[in-house]
Amino acid sequence: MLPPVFGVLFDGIAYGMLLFVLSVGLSVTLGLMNFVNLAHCAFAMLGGYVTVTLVNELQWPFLATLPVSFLAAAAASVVLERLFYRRLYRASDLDQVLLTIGFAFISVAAAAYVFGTIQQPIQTPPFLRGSTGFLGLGLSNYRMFLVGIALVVTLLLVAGLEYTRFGAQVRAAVDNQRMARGLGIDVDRTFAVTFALGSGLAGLGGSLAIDIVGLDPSFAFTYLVYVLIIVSVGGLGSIVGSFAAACLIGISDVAGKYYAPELGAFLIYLVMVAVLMWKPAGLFGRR
Amino acid sequence: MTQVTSSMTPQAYLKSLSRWRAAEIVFWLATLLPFFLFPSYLSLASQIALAALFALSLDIILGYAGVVSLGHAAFFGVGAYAAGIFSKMVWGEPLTGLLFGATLAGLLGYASSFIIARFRHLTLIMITLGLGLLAHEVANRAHWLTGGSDGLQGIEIWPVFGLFKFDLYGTTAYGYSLALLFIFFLASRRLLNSPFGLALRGIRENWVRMPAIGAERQAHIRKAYTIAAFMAGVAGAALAQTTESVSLESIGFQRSADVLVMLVLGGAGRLYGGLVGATIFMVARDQFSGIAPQYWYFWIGVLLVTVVMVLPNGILGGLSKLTARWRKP
Amino acid sequence: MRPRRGRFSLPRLWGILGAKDANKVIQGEEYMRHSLLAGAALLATALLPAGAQAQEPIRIGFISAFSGQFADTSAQMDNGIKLYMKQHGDTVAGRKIEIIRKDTGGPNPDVAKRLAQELVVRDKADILAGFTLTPEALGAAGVSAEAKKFMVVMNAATSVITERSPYIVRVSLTLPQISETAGTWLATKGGAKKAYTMVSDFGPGLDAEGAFQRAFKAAGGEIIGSVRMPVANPDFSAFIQRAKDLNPESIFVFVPGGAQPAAIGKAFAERQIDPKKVKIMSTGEAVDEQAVKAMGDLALGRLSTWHYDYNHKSKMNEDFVKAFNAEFKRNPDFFAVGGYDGMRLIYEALKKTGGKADGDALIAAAKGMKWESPRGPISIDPATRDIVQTVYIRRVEKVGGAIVNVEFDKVENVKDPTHK
Amino acid sequence: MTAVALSTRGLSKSFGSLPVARDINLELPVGARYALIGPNGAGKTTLINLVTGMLAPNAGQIFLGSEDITALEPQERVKRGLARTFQINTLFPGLNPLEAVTLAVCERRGIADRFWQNIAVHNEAIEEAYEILSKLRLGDVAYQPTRELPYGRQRLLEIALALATKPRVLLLDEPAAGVPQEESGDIFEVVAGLSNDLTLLFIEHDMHVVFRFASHIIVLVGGAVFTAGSPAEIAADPGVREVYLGTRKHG
Amino acid sequence: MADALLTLDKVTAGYGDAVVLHGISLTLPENGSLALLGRNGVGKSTLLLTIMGYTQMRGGRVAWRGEDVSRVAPHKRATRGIGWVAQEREIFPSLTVEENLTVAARAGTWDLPAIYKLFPRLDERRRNMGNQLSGGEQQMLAIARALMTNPALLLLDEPFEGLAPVIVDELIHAMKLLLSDRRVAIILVEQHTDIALELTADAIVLERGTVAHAAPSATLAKDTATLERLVGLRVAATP
Repeated sequence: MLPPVFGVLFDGIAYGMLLFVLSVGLSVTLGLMNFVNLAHCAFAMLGGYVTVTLVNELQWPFLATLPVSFLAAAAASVVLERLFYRRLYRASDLDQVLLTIGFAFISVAAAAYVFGTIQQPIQTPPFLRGSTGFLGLGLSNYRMFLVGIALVVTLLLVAGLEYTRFGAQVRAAVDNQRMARGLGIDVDRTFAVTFALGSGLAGLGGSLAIDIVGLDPSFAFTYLVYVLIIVSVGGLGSIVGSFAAACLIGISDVAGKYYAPELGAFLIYLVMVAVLMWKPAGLFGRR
Repeated sequence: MTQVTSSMTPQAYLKSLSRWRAAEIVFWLATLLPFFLFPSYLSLASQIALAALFALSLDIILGYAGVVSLGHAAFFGVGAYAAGIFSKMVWGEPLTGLLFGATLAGLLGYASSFIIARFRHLTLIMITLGLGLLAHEVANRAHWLTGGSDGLQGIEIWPVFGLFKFDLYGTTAYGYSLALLFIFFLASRRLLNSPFGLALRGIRENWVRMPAIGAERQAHIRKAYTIAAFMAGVAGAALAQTTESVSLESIGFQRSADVLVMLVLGGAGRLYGGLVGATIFMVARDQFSGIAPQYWYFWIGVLLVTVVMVLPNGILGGLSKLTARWRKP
Repeated sequence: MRPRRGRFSLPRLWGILGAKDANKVIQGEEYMRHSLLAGAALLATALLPAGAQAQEPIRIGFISAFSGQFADTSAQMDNGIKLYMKQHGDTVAGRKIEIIRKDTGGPNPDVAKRLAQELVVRDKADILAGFTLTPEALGAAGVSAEAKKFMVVMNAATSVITERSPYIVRVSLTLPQISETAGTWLATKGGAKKAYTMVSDFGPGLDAEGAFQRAFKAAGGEIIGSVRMPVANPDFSAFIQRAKDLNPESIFVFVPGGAQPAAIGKAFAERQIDPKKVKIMSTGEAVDEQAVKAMGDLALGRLSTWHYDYNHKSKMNEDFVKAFNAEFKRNPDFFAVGGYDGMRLIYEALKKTGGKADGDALIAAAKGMKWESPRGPISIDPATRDIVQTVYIRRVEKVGGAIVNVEFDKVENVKDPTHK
Repeated sequence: MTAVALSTRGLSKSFGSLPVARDINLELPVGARYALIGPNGAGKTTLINLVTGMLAPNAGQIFLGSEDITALEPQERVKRGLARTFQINTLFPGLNPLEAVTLAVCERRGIADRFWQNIAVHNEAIEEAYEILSKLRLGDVAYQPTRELPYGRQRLLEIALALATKPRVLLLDEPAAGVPQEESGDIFEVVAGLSNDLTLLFIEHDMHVVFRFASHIIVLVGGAVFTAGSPAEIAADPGVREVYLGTRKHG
Repeated sequence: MADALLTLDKVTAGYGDAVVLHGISLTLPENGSLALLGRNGVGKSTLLLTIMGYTQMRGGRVAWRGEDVSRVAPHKRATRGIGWVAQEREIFPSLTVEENLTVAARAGTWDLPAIYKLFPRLDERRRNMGNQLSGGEQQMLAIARALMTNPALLLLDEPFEGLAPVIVDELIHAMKLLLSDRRVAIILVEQHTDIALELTADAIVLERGTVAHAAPSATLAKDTATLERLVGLRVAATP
């Protein structure tokens, strides 16, 4: 029999994993391309609505919608990148902020228009509902699924970045853009693909988030703050950093609420400020 | 307008930089127009003036000292709550309440400046964001003092100078807000034309060089941050007084983000950027939301995207670039 | 069968792009079209004051959070208003009714106050209405008092609101009304002697907590613990675990509507707190239609006290729900019924005054008014101008394959307990 | 014996395992004109960064006159009379030369935090700034934004900014870097014309310039002082020639 | 005459406002080898960077096999056959040795076995991260990495700088193999004049961004006076 603290840890990690999937894409794009994309959660929201529509309108199985939401968000991001973002890579941070906040605004209104302002309910398949007993702990099936997906995403990302030539090219471009170009690597294309990947992951995160935190048009802003916290605490451009930050924030949020509910709402902000004051570049930051 | 020539003495030249331009005088005269042209829009005008003052305060740290803050509403909110609580606990006299609120905001700004001045870039943004969210949470938790999410109740403000009651038409409110905006605009204008303003521009232009010319850049930033917090406190306090209400929104993330958007939209680092940005943003929001209460975000978004693509560096920044190109064929 | 609630359709996509042949006008679409046209001529024309008209209509300023996190509440309230006007025409006592909608963007009392001022001063509004959120109502209350304008609160549920202006009347609910009933019922008929309370840490949550605990203890129950959860709180698992550690006989829950009800419901299931064994009592938001749908079977057995549900059994409600669905492709909720009853009150009061729309006349007409609402019989307390209504005790059950709230007990003529 | 303006004792610094400064001992007499030369990567700029406090040494001390300044912040060293210029222009692109130099003068005079006074009332500071600009032949472009100035003028402004701090010791990091040869002479003419009380240390690659303007040369190789001496001694030193010509013996 | 591999015609270039190169012209035939000499700061590295396309061209043109590539992006020049070994080596620190080699590799005679044969030390350290290498190994890796792109021209920026003599010898050995066997052209920037002249067929001496002297390497090696004047320390020639 395990004491409840393990349940708390598990819930914290599971919640962290959700934040991880939502934010790792932004960490990558912000870290690699130095582009402040405040519309990141709009891509997540798009993914969420794709899943809701497919499940509720077309009776698709939940799991089958996940790759679609990934692709939809990735495709949308490529369009935006081509038409708008690319022109602002060299612009000031503030211009990037204004542009991407503009897109976030547009996404919120468009979602309200197309899907209504209503909370979108989602029925996950039966095997993801309820919980499974494990040494006296009731582990939520969906949360186990989340942890599983996050681990798979992490493994795929890490493997993709560590063991493929494309991954090596991305790392090379991040290490030293000039040298990478000098060896014939098309850095712009590499970054565009990375950007699409990051946004696609956000879309996936959006789909996964519905069951835990719901989905309505304000999603694009509500989770922006959490995503920014993960990214900055983890350190820009670091997958492992995002992973660690997500665990840290998830666990401290859940544990804080469990052991000191009076501090519940303060804790993640305090953790963030403390981490950044200790390590201004984040846990795994390069600079 | 004075022409800058190389034959001017340096003193005369520097003096000419702070001379009032015709366009500025026209701008300020135009701020009086709502009294005559749009008497039914005075409440909105008053809130625009206060948003402009708030944006101006952000401009001092962001536009001039390069400190990007996503938590500036903390000072706005502290000013608002302090002024509101002051009216309940002490008396309803507006100017003393204003001073109380602003001073408290300034003190808080001074205290937090010791943290702020040590960081730059994303870290700074996130730390300001974190401190802002903490301030919001404190206000939420202190129900007994702030009224929590219901907002602060029971604010009653006496007539300004014992003469001008805050009326339904917003005449007094606009007069009060406009006067505050003008006073603090003059102060900011003086500040930015002062040696200190030059030092702030130096920090913005080159963070690395400042210590190499013997400048205490952290001390400068602390001072600027305190002044900006004070001004934000004035704006917040005045909003609390003119509307006789304060809510958590006045200290929330949304307000921090909005003021940043307003300033960047108008053009940061241009003194008038916050004023122009606040006016355009607030008028657009009022109009769009009057037409499409649910979907006005869409049009605000389109506005922002268009401005960025057409006029980089904000409306004033983009316009000045366009006119420069036009003058130089 | 009720139509599904999906809102995705090609015409809608065309509409957003401004295409003329968007052939289906659904809720809100006309705004969009208008705004497209007006986007161009924005500043030039819109700022000019509206010219006075010969036949003055009665203007109702509808102030609410149409955008932002609480947008759906206003959308539903607006639906209720629209439905009432569709059914009863837009003319009362010979005067046309005109609705002017204003968005506060959220719980902004300063914005609400300004909008109320502008409505009164510029748009010559006769009546203020709407207010899904308490701060909005409180912000506008001063204007109502000063300008002597009739003000109808169609949702905001904090008790004190009606005391802020003698011209305010409320047609929705007060939280103490609901939660006190919950406390009393649970300790008596509900058969629970010990309860744990979980509320969101903000004004309404504290109101609910206070009223429930007071009533529960007064009826002989014991509160074994309580927790206040942050308002911005996406993940409830830790709080549920705390509750579970105490192994309570019953739990009282208050969370605001939106994303949280389903989240906390699922969290109960994940922590293996079974509503069939532990009495989980809450106010109606926590088991609203979307939340119950999202929870599915996990919601079965959840208890709640509430004043309205689309499953309420009455002829009037069946007609109401049917008409509502025909119009808006979704079920009404308490926001919708608030808007609907609010319009009913306004119409009836205007009939009584013969079209006179000044605050004194309207509030006099409204005091003591009684009528049959889709939620059952309701009246306006002449002393407090607050709503008096039946509070239903419901349980989530499966009825013909659908998971719904079923009313199985009720307390009639409940007043707000906090007004003296 | 002349007074020492700037000296270091055992100054060492390494980045990770890579030593960039090894046990450097310098002594610059008041009024001296020292050149610092050495191959690429020898640690010349690093030495300037260490002395001015932009890098913290791992070991060793730095003295300005007789005062140990090792622990001081860069700006405090500047206030005590130690100024530098940068190899890559580190200017204020949006300020004009008059504003930039006036700023530096105000900082020195301790009036840079006066936010309530118009800058124009500080006549003396402005005059002083303008004098410095005139001395550096920047008077005619004093009102043009820095970013629009020709590159050579920007290099002069680098020096003007440093002079505005009224230094006793001035470290110039390739003052003529990136400037066409014709103009680089002008820059060094200006440098040569500076007051004799000012102690100068400059990095420069152009040997014509070094031999013409330096009274003393320090050769830095691999982070350590390879040798030091008068121009004649250095020119005759076979070791130095090897460093520069690379005539190494095989086998 | 067949098109030369690389032609620079009156190239003027620099960074931002700073103009470093003034009207440089040179021609390099297929499989040619050129030493680029001159003191510090005369623009030798800048010339290599200009050939790669990293600097701002103010005038003139760069032609590759007869085609004007002055406006072609650096990565496209690289894929057309220019390999660049940067002065600071610029090994990717988060890639292993082998990844550094394969990250931008293109098919051709140079592949991993060939590289490991040329630099056996790299074979031993193939699993190490790029930043765990000694200076000499980094230099080998930088050259090998450029070779893996199978370039027709290799730009080498001070490859022997700061290396221990034994490593330098090893590198020189490899360079000689490279030049004799594999038919690749090189431009070699080097402060070790004697090595540079020994390895190359032709030489150019830069001074203040212009070509001060051009001669076959063997001739220049004997011309001590010119070397002293342009590369050495003696300044007697100047008034």
